[in-house]
Amino acid sequence: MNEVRFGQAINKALADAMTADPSVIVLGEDVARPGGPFGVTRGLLDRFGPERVRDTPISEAAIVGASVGAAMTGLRPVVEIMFMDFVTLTMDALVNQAAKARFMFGGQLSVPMVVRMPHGGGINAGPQHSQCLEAWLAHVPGLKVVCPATVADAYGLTRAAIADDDPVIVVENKALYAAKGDLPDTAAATPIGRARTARAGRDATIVSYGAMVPVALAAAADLGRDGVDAEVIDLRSLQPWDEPAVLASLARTHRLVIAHEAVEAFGVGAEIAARMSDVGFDELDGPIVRVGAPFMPPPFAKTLEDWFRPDAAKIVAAVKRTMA
Amino acid sequence: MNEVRFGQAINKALADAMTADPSVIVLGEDVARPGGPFGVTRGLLDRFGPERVRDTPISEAAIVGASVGAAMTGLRPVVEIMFMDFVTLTMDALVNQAAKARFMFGGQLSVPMVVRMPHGGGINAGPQHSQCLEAWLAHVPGLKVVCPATVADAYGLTRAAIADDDPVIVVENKALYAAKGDLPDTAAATPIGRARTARAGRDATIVSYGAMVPVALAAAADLGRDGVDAEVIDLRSLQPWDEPAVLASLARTHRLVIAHEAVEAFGVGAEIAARMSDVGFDELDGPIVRVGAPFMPPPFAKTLEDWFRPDAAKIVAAVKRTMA
Amino acid sequence: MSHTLAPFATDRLLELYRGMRLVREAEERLSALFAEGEIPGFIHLSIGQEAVPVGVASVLDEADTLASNHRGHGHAIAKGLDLDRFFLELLGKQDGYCRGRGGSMHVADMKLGMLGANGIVGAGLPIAVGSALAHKIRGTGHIAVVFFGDGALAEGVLHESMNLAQLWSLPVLFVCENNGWSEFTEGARQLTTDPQRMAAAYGMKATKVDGNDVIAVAGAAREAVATVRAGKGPCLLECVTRRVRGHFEGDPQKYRDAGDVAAATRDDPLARCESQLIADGISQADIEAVKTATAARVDAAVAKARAGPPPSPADTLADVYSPPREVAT
Amino acid sequence: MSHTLAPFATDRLLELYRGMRLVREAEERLSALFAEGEIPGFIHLSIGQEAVPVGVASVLDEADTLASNHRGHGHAIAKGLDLDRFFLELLGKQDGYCRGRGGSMHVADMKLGMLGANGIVGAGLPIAVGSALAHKIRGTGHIAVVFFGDGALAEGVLHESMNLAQLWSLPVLFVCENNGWSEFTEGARQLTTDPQRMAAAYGMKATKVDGNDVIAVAGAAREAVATVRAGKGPCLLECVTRRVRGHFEGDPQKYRDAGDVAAATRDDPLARCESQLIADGISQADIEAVKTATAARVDAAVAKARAGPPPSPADTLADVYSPPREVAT
Ligand SMILES: Cc1ncc(C[n+]2csc(CCOP(=O)(O)OP(=O)(O)O)c2C)c(N)n1
Ligand SMILES: Cc1ncc(C[n+]2csc(CCOP(=O)(O)OP(=O)(O)O)c2C)c(N)n1
Ligand SMILES: [Mg+2]
Ligand SMILES: [Mg+2]
Repeated sequence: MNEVRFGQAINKALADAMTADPSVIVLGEDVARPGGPFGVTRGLLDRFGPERVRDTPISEAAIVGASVGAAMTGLRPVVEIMFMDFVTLTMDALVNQAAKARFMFGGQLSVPMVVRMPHGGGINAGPQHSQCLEAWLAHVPGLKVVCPATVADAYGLTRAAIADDDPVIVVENKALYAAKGDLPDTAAATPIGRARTARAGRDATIVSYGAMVPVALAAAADLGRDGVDAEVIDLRSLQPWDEPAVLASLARTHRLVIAHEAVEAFGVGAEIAARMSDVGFDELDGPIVRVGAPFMPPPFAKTLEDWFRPDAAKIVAAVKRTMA
Repeated sequence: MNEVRFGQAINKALADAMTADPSVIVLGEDVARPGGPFGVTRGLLDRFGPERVRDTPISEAAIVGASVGAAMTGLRPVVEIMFMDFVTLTMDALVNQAAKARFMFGGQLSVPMVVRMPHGGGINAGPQHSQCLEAWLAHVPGLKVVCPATVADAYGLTRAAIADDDPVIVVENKALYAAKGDLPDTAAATPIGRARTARAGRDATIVSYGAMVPVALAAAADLGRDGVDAEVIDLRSLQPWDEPAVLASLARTHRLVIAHEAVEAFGVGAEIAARMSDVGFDELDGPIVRVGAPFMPPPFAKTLEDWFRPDAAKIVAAVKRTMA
Repeated sequence: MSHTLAPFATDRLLELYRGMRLVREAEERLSALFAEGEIPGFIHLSIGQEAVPVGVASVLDEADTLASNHRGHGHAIAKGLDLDRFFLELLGKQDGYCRGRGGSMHVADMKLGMLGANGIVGAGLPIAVGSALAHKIRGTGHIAVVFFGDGALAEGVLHESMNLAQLWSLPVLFVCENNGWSEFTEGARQLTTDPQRMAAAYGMKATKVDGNDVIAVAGAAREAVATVRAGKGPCLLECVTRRVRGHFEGDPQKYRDAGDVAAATRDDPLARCESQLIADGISQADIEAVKTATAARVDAAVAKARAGPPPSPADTLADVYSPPREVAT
Repeated sequence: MSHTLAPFATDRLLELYRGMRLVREAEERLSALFAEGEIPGFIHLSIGQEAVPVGVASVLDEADTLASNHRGHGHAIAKGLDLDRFFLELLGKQDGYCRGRGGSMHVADMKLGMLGANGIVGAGLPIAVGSALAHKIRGTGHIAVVFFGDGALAEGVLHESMNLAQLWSLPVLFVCENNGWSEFTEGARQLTTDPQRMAAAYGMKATKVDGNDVIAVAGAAREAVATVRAGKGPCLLECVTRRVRGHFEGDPQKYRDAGDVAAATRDDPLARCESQLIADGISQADIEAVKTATAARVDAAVAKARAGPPPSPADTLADVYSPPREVAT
């Protein structure tokens, strides 16, 4: 057991996957010699050489498009998109090519590729460097989407994503890169599609993912002081997401709050709420309340960004509202 | 009052807007001399000349990006993206530029531009020419999204979109282009953000938009024969959508079904269900049931596409389920 | 059109003729089937352009990979795809290449390195570049080829792909089928550049040939493929050709001069090839025999396709994702 | 570097020097403020590259429009933006250009045709092209300019934008600030082309100048702007310059030779301008006076920015969309 940072855990996952499987390659802007803008790919070039660890030009569409072709031809590319905001430039390759190839070609092949991309705020990076756009990708049949909240899952979901035969988007919250946590020496892959109970509780369920999980846990601690025992579910995977786990929790608590950093409207939380208002309807004893960013671009200034990003107080208020 | 086709109504809206305002221009692939792949822009070149009606190269990113710059410099561009599937190539210009400019520049300016794009199936155009991706755009603060279901709204929403000072996406269901309907000689703009009651009813609310509205009406007719009086709400605008109208209907019927052609998971219906499971919770007497496409790319063959696209029978079943 | 060729062996030329005849026959049948409403969706025919895919594919290995575009029937057939499964797919049948899920714009055969026709203009370019990267890293000795139209020259991803291929010296051959049209608009009203000047911008080796002369195409392709396969970096091959039919079947082509269609029809690569064969001593009877045999082959495929069962929705959802696998760490 | 210039009027040169001094002083202050934690987010400085924006802007009209990129302080200040509101924005204050919502990467002033810095590499290119289209259609007589780095040359939208501008003969000037780096990687490891060869591919007029020679930049820009303004189509102006600082402030530049930084620092456009001014008979005292006045101006802006109130969330949501208007049909 070692204490490592979230970013280091991803680094180790990349290195372990590259060691285990020579078909894994890493590419992206400044990922090789400079070791990545957030340092996540540091040292890989030295260990695995320039054929397998590649700095690319600023050509997001071609990098992701090339990864599709490489995956069709026997490699398992792991691409880094420097900020999730730039996924806008890669949507054709992701959505019309990678996601559809298996289905559209009659099941002839798989497209095993991973696209890593940091989302989220907290560093005052402004409107074009802070967005959480995972709901788009979760809406696309053929893509899988994961979003780790812990060091163990940063490792485990990255390994699982690389081992997966389909295109997987790994969304990394940049505010978590420096977070520390324990990583077992024999760290394992985290199965895609299975949620984790981050805190057990009886009175209300808070569903969350990524950097909002620690916030939800803080909210649960606050609620505990008020005598409310909240359960916190860390989704870990957004597509597919663990509907049985959420439903089971709701069946115990009968109250549901969903919290994420993304803009609330049309976000990932909408789907979870929608499903629970259908298959979980009979379990609901109160409204389903979502906590997300207000409907505006991420603002730059600290006062604004702090207000924009959901915090524990908003989650507490949401839980209290559904229990009222 | 004239009977015209849906596509002709859009054509008239474009022509009327161009006549009323010299700053309106039309651009896109094959929109000028050929009159558009679906004929929607036919005749505009002759009437308004090559400066204002422009065929472009196959450069979707630059066309939409240029429209942002043109809108910032005094024009009101109306771009056509030939199939909504190609919006993948324009996401940066739409999301990081057009949508954010007003907010991000402190309210200094508006970006009055319209991007028209056909979505939907029914013509066996296959996985890359049939998608309904409007949920992506509705998730983006700064964009407006409308989707007409009738000839009157094809005209009215197009006029409203062009008159609007912000970027508006007009999603046109290609299966509707040939549909006929009445267009008053003094056709008016349809206010963005306001739904329409397509059929009044007391027992259940069916919320829908675009080409699913006639399908929902057919389902309501079927239900009527079984003694169920369904109300059909045509959203018309998806961002902003008319929450008060949906809530008011739900408060009368206490049962809610949402139907759209897009893939159900993470679709537009998720947001409506999520809001109603919150603000409308006390009104709900049954689960909120969504009807959408299964989680797969649009398939090509007729048997598959027919199965893939939601139909009246599925809506009927959904209403019956929530009333059970 | 700088390419000059050594005389071509007659038996090889006959082989090329057979290849072109098969594409032509298949597409003429598709045209008829489409007119009769037997093909759903829309189809883009490459009639008059057969020399390009057939000439290029004649110098490829089976394991070389190929990315195609919306006008991809010729690419698929020339790469050796099974005609039965091809027709089954175009008619939207269960036993088609894509189980009826893709149709004309998505025919693919991974076993033959055919990475798919593509409905998105330009999308095949980075796919081929990535495929070439895999060939290079894996040391397969194979190369990747991409066919794209002149209209695709305007897409940004073309620029990104050519730069990347050249930067990494990847074994990829860019084949531009320059037919002068993109949909309903002439290239000249869309482009201020051309394949040669784009290639020059990256210092990429490039050739331009008469794309209706199958000998010229095959010869230039042979040279280019040899360069690419030898690890000397990517090449671009521009084939100047003509679109005989409309953009898609059913296109009334009101935007086009009758003269342009007539000229395109006159400059027929098959007719030119036939003349050469006759000059080389092949008899008219031999040529007719090829035609008859080809028609019979296509007849059989069409019959099979017509008789094939439609796809059932049952297995579709299972193919959105791969079957689950045990994840080893 | 083919540009040769007629001797430059000394008073104009002094004007250019003042402009460069203002950018330099502002950015050095930003660097200090950033180090002290007074600036949120990250900032990219253009220290050592000031001759480009100042030289180009010196031949623009106020109503000419300008699209910028992530390294845009010089573009904004040279275009004449108000220094107070500029600093207020960078410190994230309510009275900043963007009300504190944008910061360094989004400074804009629509009144001065400054269409915004931009956090997306390459995104300014089509915006400028569209702005030029508006100038042309509306007959404003103005032109659009876009500044972009060498790294942006690899983006697909560059290709699309240059083709479109040339195709439609739009009044747009493409200014490439070729500083040899894009983030932490040298241009040579990203690109197989260069601005001149790209321009050649479209038949676009292009010039290359020493971007650290403000006289050369201003002269070449004057010619290019005249061409563009005369309706003779777009031009490209490549300015070869050097990035003195890291990619962003706080960048330890481990990837970079100390020699490269030293060379960049030595080749200082302000120092070169000073020498020329001295040679032209301007006294050292006059130069010092410029420095002192500029420092005072920046001091005042910084003081104002520090004292400015932080933005309040209250009005943010109201600015996501324009205020509602009556829609006339
Ligand atoms: C990204 C994208 N934009 C537009 C289209 C619509 N479209 C299909 S084919 C075509 C023209 C292509 O021209 P070219 O590349 O020259 O190929 P050709 O049809 O001449 O063989 C267009 C615009 C598309 N399929 N994809
Ligand atoms: C689309 C996109 N990709 C990547 C980035 C990250 N990024 C910011 S600046 C930069 C390098 C730009 O280099 P260049 O254009 O030469 O400008 P310079 O920084 O040298 O002035 C990169 C890769 C970005 N902001 N946008
Ligand atoms: Mg063409
Ligand atoms: Mg640079």
